[in-house]
Amino acid sequence: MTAGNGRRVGSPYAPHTDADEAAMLDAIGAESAEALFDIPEEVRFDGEFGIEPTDEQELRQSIADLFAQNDDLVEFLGRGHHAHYVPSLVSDLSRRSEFLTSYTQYQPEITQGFLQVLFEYQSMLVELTGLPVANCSMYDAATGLAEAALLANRLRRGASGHRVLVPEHIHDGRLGVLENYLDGAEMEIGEYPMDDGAVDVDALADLVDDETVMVYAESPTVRGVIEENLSEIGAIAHDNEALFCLGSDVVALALLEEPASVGADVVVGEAGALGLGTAYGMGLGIFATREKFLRQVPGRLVGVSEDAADMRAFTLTLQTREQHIRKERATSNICTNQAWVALRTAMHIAWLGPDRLVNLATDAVTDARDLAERLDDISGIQAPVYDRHHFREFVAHTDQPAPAIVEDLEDRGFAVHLLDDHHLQVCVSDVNAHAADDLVAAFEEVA
Amino acid sequence: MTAGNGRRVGSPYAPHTDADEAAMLDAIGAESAEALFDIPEEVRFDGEFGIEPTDEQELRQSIADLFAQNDDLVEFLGRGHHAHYVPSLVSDLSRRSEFLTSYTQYQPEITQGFLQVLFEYQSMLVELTGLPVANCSMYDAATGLAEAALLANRLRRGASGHRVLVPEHIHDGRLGVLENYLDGAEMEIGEYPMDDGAVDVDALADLVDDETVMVYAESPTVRGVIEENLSEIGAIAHDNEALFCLGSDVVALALLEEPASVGADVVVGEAGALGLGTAYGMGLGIFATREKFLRQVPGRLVGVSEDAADMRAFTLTLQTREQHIRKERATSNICTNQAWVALRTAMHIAWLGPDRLVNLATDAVTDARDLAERLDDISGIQAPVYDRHHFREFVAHTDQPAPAIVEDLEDRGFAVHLLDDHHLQVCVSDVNAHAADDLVAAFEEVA
Amino acid sequence: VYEPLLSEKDSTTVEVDSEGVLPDDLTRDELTLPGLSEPQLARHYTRLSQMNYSVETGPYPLGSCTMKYNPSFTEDVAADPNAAVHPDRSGRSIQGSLGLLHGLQNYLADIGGMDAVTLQPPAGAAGEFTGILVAKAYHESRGDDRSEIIIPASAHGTNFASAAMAGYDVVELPSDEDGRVDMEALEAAISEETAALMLTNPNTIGLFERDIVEIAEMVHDAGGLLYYDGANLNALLGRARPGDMGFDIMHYNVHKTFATPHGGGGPGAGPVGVVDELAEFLPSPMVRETDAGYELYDPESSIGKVHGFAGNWLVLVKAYAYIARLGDEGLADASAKAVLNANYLASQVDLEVPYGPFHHEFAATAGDRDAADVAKRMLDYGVHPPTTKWPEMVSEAMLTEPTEVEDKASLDDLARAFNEAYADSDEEIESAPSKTSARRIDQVSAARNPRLSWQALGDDE
Amino acid sequence: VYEPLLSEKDSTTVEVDSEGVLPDDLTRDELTLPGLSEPQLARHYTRLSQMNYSVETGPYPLGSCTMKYNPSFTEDVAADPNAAVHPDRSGRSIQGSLGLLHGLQNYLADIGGMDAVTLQPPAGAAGEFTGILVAKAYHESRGDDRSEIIIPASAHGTNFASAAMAGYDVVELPSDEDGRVDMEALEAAISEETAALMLTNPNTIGLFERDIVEIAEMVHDAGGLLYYDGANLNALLGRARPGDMGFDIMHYNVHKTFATPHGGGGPGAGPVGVVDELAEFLPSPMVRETDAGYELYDPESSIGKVHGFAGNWLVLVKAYAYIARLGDEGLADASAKAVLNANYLASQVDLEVPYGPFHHEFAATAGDRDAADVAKRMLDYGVHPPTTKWPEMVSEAMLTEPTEVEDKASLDDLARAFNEAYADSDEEIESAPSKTSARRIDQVSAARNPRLSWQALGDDE
Repeated sequence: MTAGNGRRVGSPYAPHTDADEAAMLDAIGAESAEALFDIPEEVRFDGEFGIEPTDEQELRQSIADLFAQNDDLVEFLGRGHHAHYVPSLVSDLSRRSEFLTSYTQYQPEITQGFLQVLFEYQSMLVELTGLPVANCSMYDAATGLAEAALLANRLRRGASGHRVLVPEHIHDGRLGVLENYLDGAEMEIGEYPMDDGAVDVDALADLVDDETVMVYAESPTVRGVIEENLSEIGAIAHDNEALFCLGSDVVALALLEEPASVGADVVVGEAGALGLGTAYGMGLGIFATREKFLRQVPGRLVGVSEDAADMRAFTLTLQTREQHIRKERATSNICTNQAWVALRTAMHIAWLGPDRLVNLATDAVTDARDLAERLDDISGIQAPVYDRHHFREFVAHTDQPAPAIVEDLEDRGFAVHLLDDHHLQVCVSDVNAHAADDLVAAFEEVA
Repeated sequence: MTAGNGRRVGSPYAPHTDADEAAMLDAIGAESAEALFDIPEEVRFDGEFGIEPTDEQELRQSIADLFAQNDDLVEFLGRGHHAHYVPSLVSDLSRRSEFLTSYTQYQPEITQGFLQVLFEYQSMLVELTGLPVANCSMYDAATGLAEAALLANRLRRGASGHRVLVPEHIHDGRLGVLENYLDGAEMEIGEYPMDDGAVDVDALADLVDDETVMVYAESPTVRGVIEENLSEIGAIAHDNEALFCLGSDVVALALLEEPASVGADVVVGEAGALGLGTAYGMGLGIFATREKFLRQVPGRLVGVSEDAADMRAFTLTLQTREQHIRKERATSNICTNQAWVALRTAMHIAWLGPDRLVNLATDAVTDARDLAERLDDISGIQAPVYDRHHFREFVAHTDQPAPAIVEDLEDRGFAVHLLDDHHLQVCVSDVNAHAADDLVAAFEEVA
Repeated sequence: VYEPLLSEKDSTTVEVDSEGVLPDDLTRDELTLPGLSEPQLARHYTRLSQMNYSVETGPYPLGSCTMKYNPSFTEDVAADPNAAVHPDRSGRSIQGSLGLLHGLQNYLADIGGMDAVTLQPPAGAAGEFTGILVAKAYHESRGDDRSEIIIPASAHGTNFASAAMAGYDVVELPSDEDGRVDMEALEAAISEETAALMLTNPNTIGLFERDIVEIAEMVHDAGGLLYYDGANLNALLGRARPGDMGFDIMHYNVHKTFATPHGGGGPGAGPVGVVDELAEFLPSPMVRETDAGYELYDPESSIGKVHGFAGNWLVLVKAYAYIARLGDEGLADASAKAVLNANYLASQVDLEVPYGPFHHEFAATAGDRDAADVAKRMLDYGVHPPTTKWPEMVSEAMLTEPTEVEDKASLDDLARAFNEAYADSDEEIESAPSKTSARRIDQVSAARNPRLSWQALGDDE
Repeated sequence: VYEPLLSEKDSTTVEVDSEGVLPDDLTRDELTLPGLSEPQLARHYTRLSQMNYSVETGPYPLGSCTMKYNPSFTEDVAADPNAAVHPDRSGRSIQGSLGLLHGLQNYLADIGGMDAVTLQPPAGAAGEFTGILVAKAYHESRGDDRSEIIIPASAHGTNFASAAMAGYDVVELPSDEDGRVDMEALEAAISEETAALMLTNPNTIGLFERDIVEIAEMVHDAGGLLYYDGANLNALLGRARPGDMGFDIMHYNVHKTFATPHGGGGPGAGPVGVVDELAEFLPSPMVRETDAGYELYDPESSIGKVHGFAGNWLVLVKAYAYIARLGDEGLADASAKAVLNANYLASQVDLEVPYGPFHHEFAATAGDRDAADVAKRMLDYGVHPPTTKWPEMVSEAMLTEPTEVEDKASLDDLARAFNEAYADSDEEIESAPSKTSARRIDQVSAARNPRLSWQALGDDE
């Protein structure tokens, strides 16, 4: 129905003609749609929200104007939210409405397409982690980590305690989520120290005891350090019958030691670095684990089956873990997840293929090394602070106060992380490498 | 195949693995793909084009940088190339690869989707023109006009001459194309005068004679004037057994007199004003005509038929008019056309629906009137120059030299048409109306 | 219709040569993945997409899932490159993004009748969990240690799981014979251990909880809080607000109410609104407007984080755009048409609908037929079936929610599919579907012998 | 699979009320069009799209049509809002756009071995017409009035039509027993009336015209010009150039060679390249580089306009992007793989291929089968068939061009479809297709009783 000026009155997405509406009311035997509402007078809302309807053209313009108020900075930012160039193919095909506007695959016979994509995503994660079970997404790395801790706690009910050990260097958001998830399970979090940016293995060994249900370590760390002692860390955890949970990301996994080979029981981390792009922290949580923990896995799993014609077919499986069947005894409350992001990530991995993916990961090491060296050449800056191998990012020490430097850089069009009074962190990858020269020049001015 | 750095060597869109290539060569019995070329040495090219392969990311950036060199002007430009807001739905759905990457529908059994869209497009044009036959596209208005003249000439072989009469006010591009198309048919072009921006009907009546095969008039004209005497013009043409060809556009047709009712034998013009957006002159040529000229129509036609199961089905039809069957005796040489633009235009018309389409056309009259009035209020500007009704655009007289005013406006971020020393032309529609206040203010500064 | 796996099209192993990059013992030896070119991938995913039902191919009347049309323009809005910023950007440098988040906080607060809204929870269940953590923090701040959450038996499974994850015992509440909260049972369930009652309204079968004011008083009198599950908010827009009914906390399912696409399982977003008294406990950070512009801040007694960063940004943008597009009258009309559609469809369906009056969804019963089989048979009629066998208060339930986006012709098609499937023989429905590209899929064998990756498939599969 | 017409879903008549806008006699009375909402349209077009074969759903081996994969990124490039400018913008204000056009002029000149290129013709046939007009202008400028264009019988129909539209008589040239230009017949055809000879090379069945240098000399000696139809340029990239073979004029089919999407019939673009001597006759305007930047200019003796403005801009942008993406080595590889694919496919097909050696395409003969019927049967095997019954020099021709984008598996599928269809019974092929959503469509009835709009359909249709 349209108003005199041609604007559709009411929802532009409700297709009813006046004639259809009348016929429908007639069939129901109701006076009006309004009369169908059974809401007691006392809780009726008579006010207004005061939101003006806006037509599509005007609204697109006004939101574009709003976003144009964001400063156009070249971001050298990482710390858990990374982006690489997303090919057009991914944006284009992932927007196809059959993918984008479908629901969870509760009727597998008519959703084989999405199920197959998720199955392929799981398989890619299996290859990258070396672990045989990968779910088809968590919200992000933080919630994946938290779920790993809950899984560890469920498995180790015999243990005398409920402690999870995390590294001194951990992203605030990850730690914060972990705290909230662990609260209900009456678990506690212990922190183990780092030595020159990597795990202090001896200190960790001292801290792990039979109250520990899980040891968490990252490679690369939130500060970009590639951990060199993963096998030792895994052994320490296992010696104490704790699980070893490794945090990483989908690009790093293509280059660094295979998690299965260093004893990881669960791998968590971000996969949104491929396929998603910079999205204000939105992510895609990896969750991969060993076969023996299969029935404790949170989230959705796609498996293979056969249809009535004996053709291979895909379906959501092991749903008895989930809350719509098991309610409060479910492995997790996760229901809606990040399926569409997983689809995009799988497309991006497929687009890269194994060689370009490995090269992307290799560049993440060499580009970071090169940029650190160039900053280190600047008087007043020492980089990297840690004498370690780095992946994508590194910490730099500044002789001048870092807050002022970060602000000056912002005025010159660059964003880097401020860590503390004399430390900042810089992340480089294919999406900002073209501006590395300019960043170095800006550092020279402000350092 | 990929190079050491992970870049695919050769075409990124040729999928051959080394193993497949070897197996294929083996099956053929050839040493190499190179050996399959049967090119005499004397015409072998040994040089280079010197075009560096560029990866997708870098190339997108470099072309974006190139386009960013275009000045960001608000365009008040029309004169045959118009744009209205194109809804997301159109851009999104028209990009679906099934539409975008399909070929002409030579196998209708597997291309019913596109055929139906084109059939619907034809039907919309039938409604808008009142004429029973509309083809599914010409390149643009200019080539449509030229084909109309050729059609008129073929039909009137008995006439004593081959003259086409066109208005004094006609777009250079349209006239130029007409000249080139008519050259081979040994036709000539006569010009009839305008009176205050509209057809000088008496002068036209004097000029039409039995050498005239077609009279062409426009409403709106290239200067935005709504022609008031279309029926008289049609009658003059018909009294002399000439065809009456009317030029218009897809939005104006929704509001102005129905071409069939004023005696138009052929309607040409631009339909790209809906669905396409501003595209540096790219267009979609309308071609609609009477049933009796059907077998003389240039371009493709989609018709209804039945399939072997007696279901309604669509197919290209009357192909014996076309050059792949009739060669030099075809009605036209047009083969590839603007099908995908027609699809977008049909989507846009459907999205608007009849009421919003009529409103868009109504706004084109009132917005132009309002803007002309506001400019007229400025000392040194008289607008509109013609005491006529206008559609979207109008001519303004400037006391100061118009070239300087146009350049000054450009410096202030606005583009208008320069006509001559003291005339310019301004076009307003939904895509620039938001900036009308600013334009008026700029005019006040420069007039 | 069958599309090979990527791994069946190509499997390429690259050796990881890290010389000059990293010590060999820090890198993996090799990586095996499909190595295909873009044309091959374009076909793969295009074909797979065509093997997937979606709300742009047909009606999707999944009760309680609210699958409505997702406007195309919101995708363009969310893809604005100016909006692609990192979460660690300084607030001063992303005033546009913060402005949108602030606007959405306000929209949602107004729509729900709440005083403050966090946008951080990345899905509805995460919103529930967040809301329960807020309730817990509230009680703890008062030194009030409570152990129970009361939840109707017909509630979404996530309600139970979220409460349990927050460390609460769940008290399950039966419904009365009218299909609504059993007031006596509620009275019996409420105690000083009651941290909160979680309700959805209209409830899972579309009935408005007419006693909601009394319910709120009972819970509040016992010191508990009232939690609103936003799953069914699409029924009430502009006509009633949870805050006005006495709810203290609520989550919004933006895909259900504000048309953000479901994406085959997500991403979603589960913003949480609370009354003033609870605002200090919301997750960090929130956005507020100051004289100097928008800024991020940490609520005074914040529970901290429920997502590593700021939640599902792209989804929030789309929700904002949808709300701004519709405005007051559009939102109200969406609810009206959603309710009209559900009632009209129910009137055309031969199956009995035991409870009413319902709003945006209804639970028909398949009676002595198996609801899941009838649903499978509906696939043969070209439509997506409703949610089946849930909630349990209706035997062989077919929980149906057409939403406002279906026209009469589409509803008539749906009704025909319902009625024909319902009338088909046992043999027909048990062997259904037969007209889909995949036939009935064996769920049992999938679970008994889990094969969850292409690595797990034998060569003969 | 069947989708109603928009007009069958809704037909809304609005009265045109122009009061206060225009006098009543200047406006129409009413307008009748479908009045549907966005969800209804989204489903309509999504469903229709799924009823359409495309190069992203399967191989499209239409000989001489060169349906190759269209890279997705070129769509994004063409959609750049900064590039959406009006053709009447001042040159100084659109330096970016002019820079791209200039770059494309140069790319094409280099690739074709030409000296100057116009981008204005909006399609291949428009390019032919433009090229012939240039030839005509050249001859006329010398006071040389010529009346004939020589064209091989196997040429595209548009060659004939374009020559005729330019006012020339067509002299049709038979091929020799090797499938190439019959040199004796050519000798006989050439005269002082010869304005031009139009050739494609490799020719329509993929054979290189080995005598091209001699042919060029013959034509030039008679004062004629040599025109190259760019339809088959995808076979030669980086290995031979029309300009080096003696061609004076050529058009480029950008969708065939440079992967701009065909769009179900268009838009295309048909740039025309010429040797130095003819550059002054090209259409107006052209782009050149000066010290002050890029500028538009009119060639000295320009033929004027062949398009109202500057041709199909969006298509030109995509062609530019494709060429820049591939570069020298990519372009050369595309040709190599196109030729490899054609030769491999031919080796796997049971049908006889009477001529060779061919390059990027080959004409198999269906022998005593009806090629069009065999093609219809191929639809049942899920692939798009080749071009049939053309050129006539091969009886029951199946002109096949897989292009470089098919992999071996896809070519094997295609060969299987060829061979099985070819082996099927007469009855099977005559009633084919039977597995497609529409069965064999009656072309004769469509033409005998033209129904070209929904207005022309009776109520029973």
